[in-house]
Amino acid sequence: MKVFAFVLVIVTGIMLVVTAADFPAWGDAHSPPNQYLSTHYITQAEHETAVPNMVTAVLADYRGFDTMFETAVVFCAGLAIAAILGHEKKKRYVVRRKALPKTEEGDIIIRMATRFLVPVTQLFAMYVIAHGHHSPGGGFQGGVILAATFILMTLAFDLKTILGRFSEKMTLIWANVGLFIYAGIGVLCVLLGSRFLEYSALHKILPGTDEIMARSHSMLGVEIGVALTVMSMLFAIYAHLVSKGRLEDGL
Amino acid sequence: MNIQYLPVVAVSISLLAVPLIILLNKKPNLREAVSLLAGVVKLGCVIALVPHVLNGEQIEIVLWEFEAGLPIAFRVDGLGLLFAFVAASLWIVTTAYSIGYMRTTKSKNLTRFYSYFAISLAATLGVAFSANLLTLYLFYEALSLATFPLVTHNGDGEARSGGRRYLYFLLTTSIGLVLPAMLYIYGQVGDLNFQPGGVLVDSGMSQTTLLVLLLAFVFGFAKAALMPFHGWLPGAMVAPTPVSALLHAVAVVKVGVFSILRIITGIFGTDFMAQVNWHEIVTWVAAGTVVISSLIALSQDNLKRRLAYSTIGQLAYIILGASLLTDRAVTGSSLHILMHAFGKITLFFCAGAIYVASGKKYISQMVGLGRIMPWTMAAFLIGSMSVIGLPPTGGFVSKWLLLMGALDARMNAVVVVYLVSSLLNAAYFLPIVFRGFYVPGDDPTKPVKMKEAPLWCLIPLWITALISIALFFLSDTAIRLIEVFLGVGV
Amino acid sequence: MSDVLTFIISRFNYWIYIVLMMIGLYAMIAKRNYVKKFIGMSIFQTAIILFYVSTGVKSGATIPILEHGHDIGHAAAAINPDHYANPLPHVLMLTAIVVGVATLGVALAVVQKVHDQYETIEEPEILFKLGQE
Amino acid sequence: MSENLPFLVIAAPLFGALVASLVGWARPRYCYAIAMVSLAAGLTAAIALLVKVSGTVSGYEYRLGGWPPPIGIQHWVDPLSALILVVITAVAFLAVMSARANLQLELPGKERFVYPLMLLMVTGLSGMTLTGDAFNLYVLLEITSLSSYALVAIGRGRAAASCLNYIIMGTIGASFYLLGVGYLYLKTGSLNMIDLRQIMIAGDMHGSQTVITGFILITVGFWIKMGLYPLHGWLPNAYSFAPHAASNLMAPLMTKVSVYVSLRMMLSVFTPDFLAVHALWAQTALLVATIAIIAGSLIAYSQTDVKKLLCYLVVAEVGYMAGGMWLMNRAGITGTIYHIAADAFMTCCLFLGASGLIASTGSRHIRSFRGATRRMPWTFAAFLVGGLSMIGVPPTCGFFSKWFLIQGAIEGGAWHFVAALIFSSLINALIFFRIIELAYFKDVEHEDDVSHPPQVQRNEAPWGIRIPLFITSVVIVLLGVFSPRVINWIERFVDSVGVT
Repeated sequence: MKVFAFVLVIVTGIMLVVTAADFPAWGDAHSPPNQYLSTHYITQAEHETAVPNMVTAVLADYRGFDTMFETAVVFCAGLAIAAILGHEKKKRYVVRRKALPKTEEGDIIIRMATRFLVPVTQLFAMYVIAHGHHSPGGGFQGGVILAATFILMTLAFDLKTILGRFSEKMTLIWANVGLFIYAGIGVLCVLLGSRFLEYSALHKILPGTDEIMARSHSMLGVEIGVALTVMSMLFAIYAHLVSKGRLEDGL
Repeated sequence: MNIQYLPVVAVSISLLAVPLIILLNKKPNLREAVSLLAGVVKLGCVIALVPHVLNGEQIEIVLWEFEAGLPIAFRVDGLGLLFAFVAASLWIVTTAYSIGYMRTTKSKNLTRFYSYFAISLAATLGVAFSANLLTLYLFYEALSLATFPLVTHNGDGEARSGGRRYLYFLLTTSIGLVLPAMLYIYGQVGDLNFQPGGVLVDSGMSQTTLLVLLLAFVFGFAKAALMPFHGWLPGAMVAPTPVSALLHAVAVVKVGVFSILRIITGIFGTDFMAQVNWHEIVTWVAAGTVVISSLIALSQDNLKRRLAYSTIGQLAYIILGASLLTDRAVTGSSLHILMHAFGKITLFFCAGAIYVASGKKYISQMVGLGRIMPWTMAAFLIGSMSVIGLPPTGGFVSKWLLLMGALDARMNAVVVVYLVSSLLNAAYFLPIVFRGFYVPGDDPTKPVKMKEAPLWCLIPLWITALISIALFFLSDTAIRLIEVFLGVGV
Repeated sequence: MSDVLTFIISRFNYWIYIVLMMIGLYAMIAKRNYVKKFIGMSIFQTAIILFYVSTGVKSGATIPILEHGHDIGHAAAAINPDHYANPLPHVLMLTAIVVGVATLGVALAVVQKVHDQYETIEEPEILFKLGQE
Repeated sequence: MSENLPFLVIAAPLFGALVASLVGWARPRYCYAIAMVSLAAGLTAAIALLVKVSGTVSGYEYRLGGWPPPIGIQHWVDPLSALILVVITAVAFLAVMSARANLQLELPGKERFVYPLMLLMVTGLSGMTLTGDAFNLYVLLEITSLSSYALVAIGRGRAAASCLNYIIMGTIGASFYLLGVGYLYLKTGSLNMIDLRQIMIAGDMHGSQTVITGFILITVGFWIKMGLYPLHGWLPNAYSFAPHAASNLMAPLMTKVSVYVSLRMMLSVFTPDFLAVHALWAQTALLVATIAIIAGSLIAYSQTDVKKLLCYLVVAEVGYMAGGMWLMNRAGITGTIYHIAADAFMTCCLFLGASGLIASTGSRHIRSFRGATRRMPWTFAAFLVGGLSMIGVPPTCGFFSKWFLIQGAIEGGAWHFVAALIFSSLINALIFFRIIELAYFKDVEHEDDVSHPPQVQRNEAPWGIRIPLFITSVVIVLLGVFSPRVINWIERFVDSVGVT
């Protein structure tokens, strides 16, 4: 097997190396990918969508259909992992505490630091989501940061406690809500007599906007949807993986 | 009713009977009455077509267009009608016979038996009326599949292995040889209709290609049991006798030779085929099959197996005649389909009757049987005479024409083959009759008691025997049909 | 000679991605431990991501976010495409990253399930235990 | 509204998946109804799309987000994609219809996962058929793959272990595709399929090493995804150990859609002219396909596990299509496309039949067919229709696809491919007649004692499996009977891309 793999790798590698000779050089501003569509996005994105961050504009608007399925991939992965590892559904979430436990085992410094860090991080995550139009950021990034805060909490406390606050059921609901927001905005465009995800149609119901600003605002809605799904599903994936699907105790 | 629809009715009537047969599962008498009735209607349709064809009318109907210029279509001509007549008339007789045979042997699953029998007949008539090679091929395959349950009817190990061999042979050859050959012709010529002059005339194919195609067809239609693709036929004799009789002496094997005749007359065209180099290979393979199978038949002790090898020989006669490509030879081989059918089915019926009445399968056991079953053995004699080709039976007419055709073609070797094999036929049939009548049984002192087969068996076999004789006198109409088809006078 | 060197150096991003990708491919096929295989899978996918992103690079360009973005008054003509990196590969790779994470997550979940069943994640041992069933 | 049909086809199962996953948490038994309703909606939309396309000359586009291609993502609906879309949604509808009966026996309590995952998979498959964007296709491919990994791994026993290789091979395939698209993007700067084609023609890039390598990567990627021998390693285990509910859906659709996409790439992105330049590829591909057919058939013949047997038949059938598309003539391509449709229904029928058999006998050994004609005459008859179609018995659709494939191979002079097709028909005949023999003659208790057939009890498959099974077998025959119309339809596409 090793010999076979080695030969395969060498053959494929040679093919790729030979082909790479045909490629444009590093940083070539005049290579085809940096010219054709790229130029349009760079020069027109602001005009057409009123979003200065071109990545966000391309992500959520020009290629919004991709992004919707990207969100669906996350949703699908969460569902898949729950399906693979999940045990029979039982009443597991009897522990419902209002406040984080004060007398748990573990390092008090870490727990205190977490208590302090989590709200700040979550606030930052929301900034990343909301300010994605103007600075690096967006739904995915914000969602991942949000999920990271929950993961941080499970590391500092324990899984059961955190699941008492953000249960499997809630992750499912929020992931659904997120995807619903995204696809729902798309459908709303259809209902308003336009095409799927053609946000400009939404200016009919968004007060004080024109077609271009409607695109900008809808992108924010879409990003929020993405963030919700990513946050809840990544946390759910983590929770399942660390506890072998039992969702009781893990890392 | 429009005459165009008559062939469709003739084909589909037995299919329509199938649901009725299944519904009447619990009422055997009614069920068999339905079978018989469908047979009579079918035969009526076929006979009704005869005058039209003799008048030279074109009876053609397109059922379904599969691709532009490639329909599933029926066309009735003399050769097809002759074959359809053979199949339809013998179905009635066989149905009657199988009532006697199957009830006496207490076979099970008779509903299944009659259903598949009816389907097989529909497929046979479909082959007979096919207007093009595709239609013929489809019905040919349908026949293979529909007869499989009949061959394996007994369901024991022997039947299963026989059935397996049956399907392997037939499907391998038809899918492996005929289908690609057909597709190749369609790809090259774009026409699969049977035409009097053949469709390959202007195709510009090389001689080698033509020869390969010819051989693919001749061996691919393995139902014709040309050596070396004959192995399925003796194996399939495990079937109940009515099945062997109708299917393996008449319908199935004749479908094979009929298909080859169609290829030679309709796809290659007799004139064009004569120009193909090495087309004599077919002649020599057929001649070899005639002689070898007759020799093997001599050595068989099981009566049905002997009949099976005899069938292989007689089928090769037909192909041999057709491959000579002279008018008289082709007429003779077409006619031999008819004559041999009645002769051979008589023989099979007799074999079945003997088995039913006495339980004897082997020729060595049949000593003195003529005294116990005189009627059956007399009919056996008539059947043998027809197969050997002795007047006053129909077999004489066709063999005569075949011989004349061979002389026309100046193939003296073939004449010799015909004569030798006729002698061999006589050598393997007549001793049975002789031992039956003249050699006393196991215990000569015991008074012989007549113990004939049931009437349901006896009457059909005498009907076919009598028709064998009648055909000697009535061969004119049949020859006319063939002449209309070939457009020649003999 | 210097031409060759220039050629090699000007395309160093491709060499890196090819090497990484082949390492990943080798690990996926040749390694026996499934976790290692999936680490190889991750490397493999990351190499492709690297390839894509490196195609969007322009020398001397900045991130694809318009400067003074709020000020739409700046005419579009003033935007110099060479001044900003190509945003499209970034978008595509964001998707590819997510897909990679999702696949890895599912793969690890399956590994856990297999480990529950066979108490090993070594391919030969799993095959051995399957053979015993 | 009729303009929005393409999106409707995709949105129906997507929303179905969302609703089913939510409702399934509290009331798992409603999942089935939700899934059926959404798939029925998708099927209706697909049929409406087919009707709509029949009026146009070459098809029409649907701009997602309203952006003109290549800036935005585009759906391209032409006769081919509309046809495949109907096939996919119809087969998915039938396969999911059988899921409830299977799940009750196999995986009770997992409904709330299985239905949403199946719906997501159908979403991905429909999207792959419609999309006109090469990268969008990758995303949809991955959503399909992810859900199918989960559907395999969710099963009991060896399912999870066989899923591991499936994930690895699947990822290699998808990544190769992604890399290939990257190469094309590097050369052209575009991701839209039609645009790619035009740029490559206009820029005369067909000789470019990048484009050639990109093409090889894409082709090999999809060879892995479609399970072409010898890259098929993942397929038999994954499909045969997956829960029946899942394999009924995956086996007919996953490979077929990969074949479709591969064909779409070859014809619509790379042109027949491009492929004609590199004659060696066609020869290689035909050789691989020939080997695939022969090997798949032979291995299938040696199997005793019913589902494994069917899986290897799928491997052989993939060889049919992978070879047929490389014949690059009118008959060959027509046959391939027709075979995609025909094989989807055939495979669906066989897998449904097998799951019905397993549901009622509890065994998946081929011996469990014993006496099936007595115990389950209807189930077996419907299963047999699929089998006869595999052999290529008219008037089932299997005959007509084989007709065109062989015709195309003869025209192209690919005699080894002709031989392989015929060989596989024969092997299929042997396989199914062996099954018929078992079903017909051997009774359950008294193996060889036919003189006393025991009173066997009727033990048909559950209605939940039988109804879709019957529908599928009827469709197989109808597809054969109406093949002229289907063929005409396909030829419209084939002529439009300039295959002669």
